[in-house]
Amino acid sequence: MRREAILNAAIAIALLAVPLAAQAMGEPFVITLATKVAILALAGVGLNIALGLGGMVSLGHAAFFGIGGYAMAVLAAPVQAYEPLMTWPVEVAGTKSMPIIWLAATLAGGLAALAIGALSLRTSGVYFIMITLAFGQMLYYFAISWPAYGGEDGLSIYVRNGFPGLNTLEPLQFFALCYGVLMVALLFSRVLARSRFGLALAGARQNPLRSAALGIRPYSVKLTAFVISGAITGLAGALFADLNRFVSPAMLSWQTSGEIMVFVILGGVARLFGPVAGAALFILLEHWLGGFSEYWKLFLGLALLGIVLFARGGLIGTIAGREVAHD
Amino acid sequence: MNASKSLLVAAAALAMAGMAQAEPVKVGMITTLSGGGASLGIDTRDGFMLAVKRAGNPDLEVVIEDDQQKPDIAVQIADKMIQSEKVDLLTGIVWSNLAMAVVPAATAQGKFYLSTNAAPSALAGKGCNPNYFSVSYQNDNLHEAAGAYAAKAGITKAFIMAPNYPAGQDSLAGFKRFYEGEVVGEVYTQLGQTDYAGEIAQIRASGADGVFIFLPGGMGISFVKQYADSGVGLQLIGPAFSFDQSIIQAMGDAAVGVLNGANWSPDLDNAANAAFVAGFAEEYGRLPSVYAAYGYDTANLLLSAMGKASVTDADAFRAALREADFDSVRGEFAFNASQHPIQDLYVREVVRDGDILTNRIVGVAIEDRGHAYEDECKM
Amino acid sequence: MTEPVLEVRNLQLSFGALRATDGVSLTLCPGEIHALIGPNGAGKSTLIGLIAGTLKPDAGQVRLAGRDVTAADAAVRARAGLARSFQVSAVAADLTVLQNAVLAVQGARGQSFGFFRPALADAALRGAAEAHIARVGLSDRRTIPAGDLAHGERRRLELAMALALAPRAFVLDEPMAGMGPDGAREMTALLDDLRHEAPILLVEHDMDAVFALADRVSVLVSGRIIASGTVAEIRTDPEVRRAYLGEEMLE
Amino acid sequence: MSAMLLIEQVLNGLQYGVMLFLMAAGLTLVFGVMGLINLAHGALFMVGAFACASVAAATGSFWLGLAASLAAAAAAGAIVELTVIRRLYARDHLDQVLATFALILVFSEGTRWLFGSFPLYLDIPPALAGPVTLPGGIDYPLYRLVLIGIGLAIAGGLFWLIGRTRLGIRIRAGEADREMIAALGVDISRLYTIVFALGAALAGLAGALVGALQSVQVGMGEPVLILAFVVIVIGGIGSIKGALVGAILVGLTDTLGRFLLPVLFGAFMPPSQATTVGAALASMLIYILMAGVLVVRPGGLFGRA
Repeated sequence: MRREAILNAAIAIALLAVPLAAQAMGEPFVITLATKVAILALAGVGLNIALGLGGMVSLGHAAFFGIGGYAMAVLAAPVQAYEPLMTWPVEVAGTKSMPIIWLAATLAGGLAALAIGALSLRTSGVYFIMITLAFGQMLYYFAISWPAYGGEDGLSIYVRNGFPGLNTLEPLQFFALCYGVLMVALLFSRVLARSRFGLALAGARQNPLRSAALGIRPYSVKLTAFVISGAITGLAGALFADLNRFVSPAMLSWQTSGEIMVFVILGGVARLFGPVAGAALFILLEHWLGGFSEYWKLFLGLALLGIVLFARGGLIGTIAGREVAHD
Repeated sequence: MNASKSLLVAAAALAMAGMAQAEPVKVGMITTLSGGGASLGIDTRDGFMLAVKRAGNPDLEVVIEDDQQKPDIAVQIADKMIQSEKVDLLTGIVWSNLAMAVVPAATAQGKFYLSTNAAPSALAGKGCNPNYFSVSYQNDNLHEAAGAYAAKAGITKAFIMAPNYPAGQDSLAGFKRFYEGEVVGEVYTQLGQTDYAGEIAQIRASGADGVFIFLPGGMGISFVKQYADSGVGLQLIGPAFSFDQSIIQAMGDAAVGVLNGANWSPDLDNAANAAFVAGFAEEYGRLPSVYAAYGYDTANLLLSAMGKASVTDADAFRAALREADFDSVRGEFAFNASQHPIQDLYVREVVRDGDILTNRIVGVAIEDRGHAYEDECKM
Repeated sequence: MTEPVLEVRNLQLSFGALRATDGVSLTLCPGEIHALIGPNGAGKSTLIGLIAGTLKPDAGQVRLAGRDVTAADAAVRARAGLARSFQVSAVAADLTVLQNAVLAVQGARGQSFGFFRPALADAALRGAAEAHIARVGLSDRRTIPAGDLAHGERRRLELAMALALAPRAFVLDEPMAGMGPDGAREMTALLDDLRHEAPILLVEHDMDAVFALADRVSVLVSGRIIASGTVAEIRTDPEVRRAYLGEEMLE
Repeated sequence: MSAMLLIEQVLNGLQYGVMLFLMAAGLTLVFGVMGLINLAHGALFMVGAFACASVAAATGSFWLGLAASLAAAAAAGAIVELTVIRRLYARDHLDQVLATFALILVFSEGTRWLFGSFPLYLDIPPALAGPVTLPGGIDYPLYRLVLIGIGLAIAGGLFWLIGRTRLGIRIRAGEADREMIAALGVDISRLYTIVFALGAALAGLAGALVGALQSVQVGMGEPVLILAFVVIVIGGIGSIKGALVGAILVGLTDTLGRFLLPVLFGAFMPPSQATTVGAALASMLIYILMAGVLVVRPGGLFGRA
């Protein structure tokens, strides 16, 4: 446990130090990469609540990620077109303010998770995996063929949304914002795991029958966790769309779901900093191998295989040992 | 030297003596080199690099990266090229959705973008920009060529079909813009669809005398094979993307006789084109596609502008680009006010030439065509 | 005779052609231990599932403290005071003994939806949990993950968790299973003590324990109760001897 | 809309469903017997198509290609089982998902390395090319009719294999109780390899058969894989009968939905809008079907849950 805490602190500091160093050396792209790591890690933190704490293997989290992204675009696009968001029943203006967009993305992700989870949690195990995957695909196809908001072309938001008191166009400031959100989410995730709800979720994951016999309905507990998980991933989607100033159905594709899951597993399932370590390693591999060969994904696949087969517990598990944080 | 991120500095030996401005230009090429759409990006790159190699201009440096056909990756590569590599100019994107993700932000940061392929209507009309040039066409052009020629080819009752996404919707609109016959059926398919039995049955039942399709990549291959096997046998017409060099080999004889709207063909009769086709075949051992042709033209346009102005002087460089003073493989070539080409549009037919399939021009569809969105461009 | 705490009326459940539970009725009255015995495959586990609410009957009624709970699910029945233990030890293996007990307490109180305060920092929850752990003699093991406990200890933890429900009735599925003679003796003493807390419906294979503890015994064969009575009555019941000894000789 | 067109569309849906069955059968068999979720099943579909296309191109015979596709996919399946999958049986689904996701990357990029990025050419064998006239005057492609026949024959063969042969008894026993069958002296790891290779061969065969109709390219397996998931979720995981019923249901729903929905919307919308909206909804239809089945039967139509 102590070893893991030290490792977590080291990861948190490294993720902060790299962009600061990059700023000093005039390498703004490294800051962009670090921002990407922070945002993808946030999506992973969301998934980790379902996957690690709740034992729900969701292969459809791209749905929430994409919905968060589209929530951002739906709110911000009318502003750049100088049009109201809607005129009926009341006129509502769009917004370029991040706090409002974040709230909307979180709510949208949570609501989508409520709908998808309510149906999917009627099943379990491998059914659950396939059903979440299928629901994700359903939204993906819908986004492609629905002409509003650009369909397959996606939608560009030419200027990054604003945050009171910050210049978000400045890469380092936007990074700081994302890093802050990630840290808050990590803190929340840790508090949640130790709370009464976290205990009930652990019970529902490890022994649903027993939980029911204790008066705790596993379905309700898991669904609540799934909604929280979807909400956090939705928030990550809004930030990701802001990073790229662009949203498209690609965010909803099942490869995205697979990649978010890869971050979590690479880092270590149910480890607090697992998604951060996993996202960082993934981005590093992508850029390092990508510079190596056109067929870099082949090596990425082999590396992943090796990690699953021989380094169980992911990066953090391998370095910090088997113990899981419970005290 | 690695493949996907190659820094290519052309040999100095052939440096042109008469070059006034020796200001180096750094070009960032973002294109698709992996995944299902890789063949298009590879042709774009190879066409572009062929021109660069032939020019042998030591002041031109090209950085190439793979966008994996993902918009978010494309945006990040663009950020990287602009922020870290400090490129002067971007090019190479194949897909409209990726272009929409990258181009507005890049031009807003004062970088030039030369399109080797994707040219969505949003960038031709309201979203036109002084730093954005489309060297290829405007997206609707090849559909317009097919539409304009369809009646001439005896198609009076057309069944038209495209995937249900923005480019598909634009394509059907483009076809109808110059089509003089009647549209008896209009169907949107799913993007990525592989089985067209249902649509073919509808075609058979529609009473049409010809079929227009826009089904890029693997979708087109699937459709044409199934269509040929169905025995429906009505004349097929489409844009060149669906019947291009890289694709028709996989269709086999099913593609022979299909008409397609284009602005370039390997048999187009001009000296620049003959040299290009022969050079490409010699260099890479295959016939070039339209993507290769656009890549080649884009590089030559850039080289011509480099000979006239320094890239550090954006206005002068832009003016130099607008002159389009290069030998296009498409023959006559000029830019209109929105900086899209004014060019002849043709219709080609797929023919078998010995062992391989290729395209031959059968007629001119529209002469000196610009595009439909010129009035919307306020520049 | 006092009002029964738990009453089962004419329960029926078929899986396809198999009648797993075939018109079972039984009662559990305050202070008693009612043992349910029967050969393997008699339908004991199915009956427990029906009583606990993890299975739904085709017909019949389950009443808890005079209330019809047939339509309620397992969690509702648990909160109404039906404490169940499982044949195979069912605890959350990665959680510590204390965490398991706290989980049981918060489950019984319906307080599982607290998202911020650490569960173990809640003095009321923790106090109750520690009391239950002490009751089954696991106080010195409370920081051990439940998965690392010895078999007998795990069974006792289960009882502590059942106690946390402030039960009106225990339904215990083979609490002696897999225990050595010493463990079984300790468990017998513990159960004898627990009956003052709430009556126990005891499903058990260990006949020494059954005969030592049970006030009443019911015999389940092929989904039906073929006999019900005191230990002495059951020992001499000819039908039981036939059904049971016939099976025993085969084993 | 004529009755003829409707009948033709039903045939199309049937043919599509039967092909999905070949994919779904292997997937559901592997899950039923080994409890393994295999995302790389689509990659084996691709292996079959590429093997068929390259052998057919080299020899000029589609039928040799077909044999090659069976052999190549079965071999690829066996190799993957022996080197990777075998280590995953005792793991949870999460590890299986990640490892087989990694296998997709390896297969896709490996294939691209070997065959390049351009789609391969594979055509219908001349003997089966062109349409035939069915009773009632419908012109229908012979090859598609043959596909329906092959698919149904394989379905029959599988029912026979599972229900009547010694291998089938072992497979069913393996589904029921892993320890028991091992205790009875059956070499369980060999059984697993055989079952996995059989599932792979079915996927490869489907790839080759479908490859003659569509584009043979890298990544062709993933869309089919997701549809196969939908099929077995609807049918009930582990059930061959469920896979057949689910596949045909999905095939019919998809084909008829794409055909009928735009017509339906055309009744109360302008045509161009109706085609867009109808097509958008049609693409979601099978997922709606799946959700509907799950609401009524969470374990699928023939599932055990």
